Amino acid sequence: MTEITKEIVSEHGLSESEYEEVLKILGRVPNINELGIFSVMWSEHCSYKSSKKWLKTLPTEAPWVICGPGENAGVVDIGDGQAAIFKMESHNHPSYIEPYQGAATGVGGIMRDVFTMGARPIANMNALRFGRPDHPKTRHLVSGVVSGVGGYGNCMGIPTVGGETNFHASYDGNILVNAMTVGLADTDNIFYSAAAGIGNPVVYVGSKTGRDGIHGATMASAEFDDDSEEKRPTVQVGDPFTEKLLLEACLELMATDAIVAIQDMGAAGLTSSSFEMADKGGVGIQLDLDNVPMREEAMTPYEIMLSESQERMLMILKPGREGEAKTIFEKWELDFAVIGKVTDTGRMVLTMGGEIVADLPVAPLADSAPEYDRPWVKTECPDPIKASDVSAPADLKKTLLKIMGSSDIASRKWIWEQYDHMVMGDTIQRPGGDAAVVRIHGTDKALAITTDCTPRYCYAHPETGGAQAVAETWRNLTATGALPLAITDCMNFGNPERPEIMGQFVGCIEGMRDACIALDYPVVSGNVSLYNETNGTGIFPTPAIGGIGLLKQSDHMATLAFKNSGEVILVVGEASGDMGQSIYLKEIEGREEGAPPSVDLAIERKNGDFVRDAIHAGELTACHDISDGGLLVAISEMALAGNCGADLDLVSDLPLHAACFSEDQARYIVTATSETAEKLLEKAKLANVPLQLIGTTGHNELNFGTELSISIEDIREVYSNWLPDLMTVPGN
Amino acid sequence: MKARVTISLKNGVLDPQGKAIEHALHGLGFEGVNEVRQGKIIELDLGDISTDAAPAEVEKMCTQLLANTVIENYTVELLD
Amino acid sequence: MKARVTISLKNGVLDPQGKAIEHALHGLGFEGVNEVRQGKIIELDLGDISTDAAPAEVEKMCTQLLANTVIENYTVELLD
Amino acid sequence: MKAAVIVFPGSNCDRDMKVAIEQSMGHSPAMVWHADTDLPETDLIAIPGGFSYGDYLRCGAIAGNSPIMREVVKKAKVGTPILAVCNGFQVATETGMLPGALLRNANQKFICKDVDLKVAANNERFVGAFETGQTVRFPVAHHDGNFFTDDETLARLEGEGLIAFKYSDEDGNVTDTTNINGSRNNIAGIYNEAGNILGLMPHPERLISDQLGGTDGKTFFDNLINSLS
Ligand SMILES: Nc1ncnc2c1ncn2[C@@H]1O[C@H](COP(=O)(O)OP(=O)(O)O)[C@@H](O)[C@H]1O
Ligand SMILES: [Mg+2]
Repeated sequence: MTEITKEIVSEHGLSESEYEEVLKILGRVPNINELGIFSVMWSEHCSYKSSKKWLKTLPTEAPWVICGPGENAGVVDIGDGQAAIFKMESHNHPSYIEPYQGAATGVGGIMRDVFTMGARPIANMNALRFGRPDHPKTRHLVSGVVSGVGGYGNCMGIPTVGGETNFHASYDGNILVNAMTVGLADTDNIFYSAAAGIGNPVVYVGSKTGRDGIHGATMASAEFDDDSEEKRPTVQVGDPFTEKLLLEACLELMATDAIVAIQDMGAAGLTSSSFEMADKGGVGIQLDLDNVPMREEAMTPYEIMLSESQERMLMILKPGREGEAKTIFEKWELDFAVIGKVTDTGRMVLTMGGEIVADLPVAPLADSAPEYDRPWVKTECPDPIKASDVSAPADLKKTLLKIMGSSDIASRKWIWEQYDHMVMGDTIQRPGGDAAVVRIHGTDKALAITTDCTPRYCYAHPETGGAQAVAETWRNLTATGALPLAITDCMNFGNPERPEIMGQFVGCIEGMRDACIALDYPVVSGNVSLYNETNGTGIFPTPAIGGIGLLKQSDHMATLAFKNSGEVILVVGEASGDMGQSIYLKEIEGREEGAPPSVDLAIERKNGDFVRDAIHAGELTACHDISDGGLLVAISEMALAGNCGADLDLVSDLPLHAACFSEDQARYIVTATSETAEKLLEKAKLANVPLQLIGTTGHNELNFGTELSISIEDIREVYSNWLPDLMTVPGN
Repeated sequence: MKARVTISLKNGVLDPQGKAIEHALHGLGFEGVNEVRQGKIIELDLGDISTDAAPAEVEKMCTQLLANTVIENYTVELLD
Repeated sequence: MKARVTISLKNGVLDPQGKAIEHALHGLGFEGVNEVRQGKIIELDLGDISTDAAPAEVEKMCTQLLANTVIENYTVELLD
Repeated sequence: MKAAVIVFPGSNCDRDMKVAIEQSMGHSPAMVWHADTDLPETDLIAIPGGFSYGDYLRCGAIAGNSPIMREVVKKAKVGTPILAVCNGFQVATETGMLPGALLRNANQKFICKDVDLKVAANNERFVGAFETGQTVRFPVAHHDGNFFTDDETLARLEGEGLIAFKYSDEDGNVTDTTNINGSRNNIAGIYNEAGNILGLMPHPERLISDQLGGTDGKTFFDNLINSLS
């Protein structure tokens, strides 16, 4: 067998001190299989060794939380014996190397995390970050990622209902592909991963194991360099059809009481799934690798344990239930094999060809996974940029057109039209709104779902950016009338061994924590992706937040489109007029500078609660939060969605550009009939919520005194064409 | 000058299409079939390029666009 | 015994994939390319069928499943 | 009135189809598994959308060869009404129940959006609720909806009034710009010669309430169920 040299240890990504620890745990030199197992179990991806210390500080509890972080996905109670199960996950590195398959298998992986807990997926989301639009690779990556996300989700028949997309040079060499799935289960039929029952059979189901993706998990934990193209064969090919069968078969078996525990095989495949199940249950597992269904000839134990072949699950069944389970999986034409049993040894013992090929203690391996308190430095908040430090637009119309047709604001329709966002027949708010809304099939309830993060704010000041990301999801859910329940996160950062990057991570976590506490909005699941860095340049810190909220009555839902002419437009919330990090500053002045807009969580909550109450009371005809681009952008989006213009009469002490384009937080644009508006103004006064009348809806232009007169169609043209134009292959 | 590029999945790469076809053939009673792999064929009319220049040109097309060398192999045949 | 089935679109049938590849090649600067057609290749391991029986068997697979004769032509090659 | 929905491995609009039929019929259709060799007594067979067998090889090809389809084809021959939507349409062309084939969309992309359709020929049973020439709005969601047939068949479809829907604009103009996927003559749906089969790429079952964004689909199913009851 292979001799374990220093080089081999270092190729496995284990540091010297980590290898010392391996020797201590085993009391001997590991064999190659064991070394491989240590290497994936202690990789950043599986062990969270750099992030654990900080993740623990996030609030994870609330009366409605059934299961927080630690399982395959988070679970929240949505009433009537039903639970929403959701999580977001990254597939960044594979998607950069092979955009279609990387994105597709990312979507497949996150769906398995959700249905492994007993939930039928009901919605997918995707949060994407690409390099600058004119980077030579961007078009190829956008096109591959989008068709990969669609290719998998469409085939599975789970609607992809929303997401977010940014373009920035910081992602030139490291794109981010974060996928989120929301599923629905009964609260009394949720499945966990802790193995139990000495002697119970360990069962493998799904696709056969091949040599794909070996070392994918370690790849996700290593920085890119220019020859990472060499690492190509680690990419896996997804098979959404098999996953659809796996979903149906698992749900069918879950309707019986045959399953003790179940865990999908994700990153680090059979290794991490079996160790996690054994560790959680405080038991041992014995596996006979000869029984693992294999796709290729002559696979070694090392390859079997480290393969990341997709569409596989590991289960512990109650004794004697194998036959029943087998019948179901065979009906769905999937592999089914008993590959081992639960033991009381506390050890993972692997045999193949009649020999023991690995024998490792479970708890020490899992518990002594390294945990680092990496040095970090705080990012100081830059000075704010006052409206008076920024020049006023020469021509408001041109300015608005430039912004509406810019990479951050322009329509993402080109993307979501490639996603089946209606299948399952419950999408009542399609992509393009503040949050997607899907009905809970057969009930009056609905879930609102959104993902948000403004990486440029996080880069300027991580704490503010982290808080803002959480607050924006909360606001987007609120804008549909939903009550925000909980979040999942996907923490995408550069190399944590650099103190300034680690500082970004810590700062974002602190901001997120403050926001979660202030908004009663815990974190129930998440994922960390570090080392998103090429040749020493990290991405913008990107803590993508996925939030879900509940609408008890789906017909209370609000949308952003202007509905009728002659309605009153109001703005909720106040503006300071600061311009730091705004789209205006970036697009018009070419400056990416200053402090991000400040986040006042108490005001956020007060304004949001006011808006939600008004939606439930049926007082609003449209509602949209103000985010990227500011007030005039929000109004333009409402006009475009409703195909209805407006006459604006915005009285403000701020300079025009600040009034129109500042990105002050905790604000919404709402519309109401003029009678209701009177009532609302009074209510707002009592509630101490700033509410100001700023115009009337009507005709097909946006007019603003002598400053602006522009047709909706002119705005639509720049807004709609930017992305299709970018994606048009020259010569076509 | 014409060229035919044949593209197949690398060994070991999962071939869901091939697998499904194999399954369907078994379902239709062709039980002897052991393994099915699916590939692509791309036929190019290269216009009036010289026989000397053609191979390099098609090679470039393959690496840049036609084949996904992360998971696929290709072979080139020049015709006429 | 192995077989290779090559499936191509009939003349006169629009080939959207081929068209798209052609455009993309032009976009990449391969302007000389005149026409591109895309087809499929299916490689079958037939197990231990006799050389006599194989052609008819593969022919049957083609008409029943592998090719859609409304739009596609196919050719069969037996290997080894 | 009884209806049956065929379910293949990989079908994923089967539930949506069931819900739409239920809403108009007042009770549930039978869900029939692909491996079954018996069809229940039924007045309507619906072949739903999705990715039967992953749409591997060709869309609908493997499903077209499944045991249950042999029964469906038999029923089709004796005149049982069949509604084949999206992947169902692809399956129907693969079995030869409907002419033509569905190729990859001209722009190579999956397309999911609401589209306007001009009712090209009014077969009472299927689209009796709409006037010929009128437009209706159904969503599409497909990667391979590019209807192809040879010139001769095309002429026959046009000549004999066998084209059900064409991709159009809101006002019923059928042009190249409204041809979302490259279909010959903008064809979105066709009847068989006997008039008992309708195959169409758009999904009427997706717009069956105001909450979902429209009710043309409900009108479609109400009429269909009515005319078969
Ligand atoms: N990758 C994507 N996939 C699907 N929908 C997307 C994607 N990117 C953006 N969207 C949709 O576009 C709309 C605008 O996105 P965004 O500007 O991020 O909204 P907001 O400012 O309200 O957070 C949203 O409805 C969002 O769901
Ligand atoms: Mg918003």
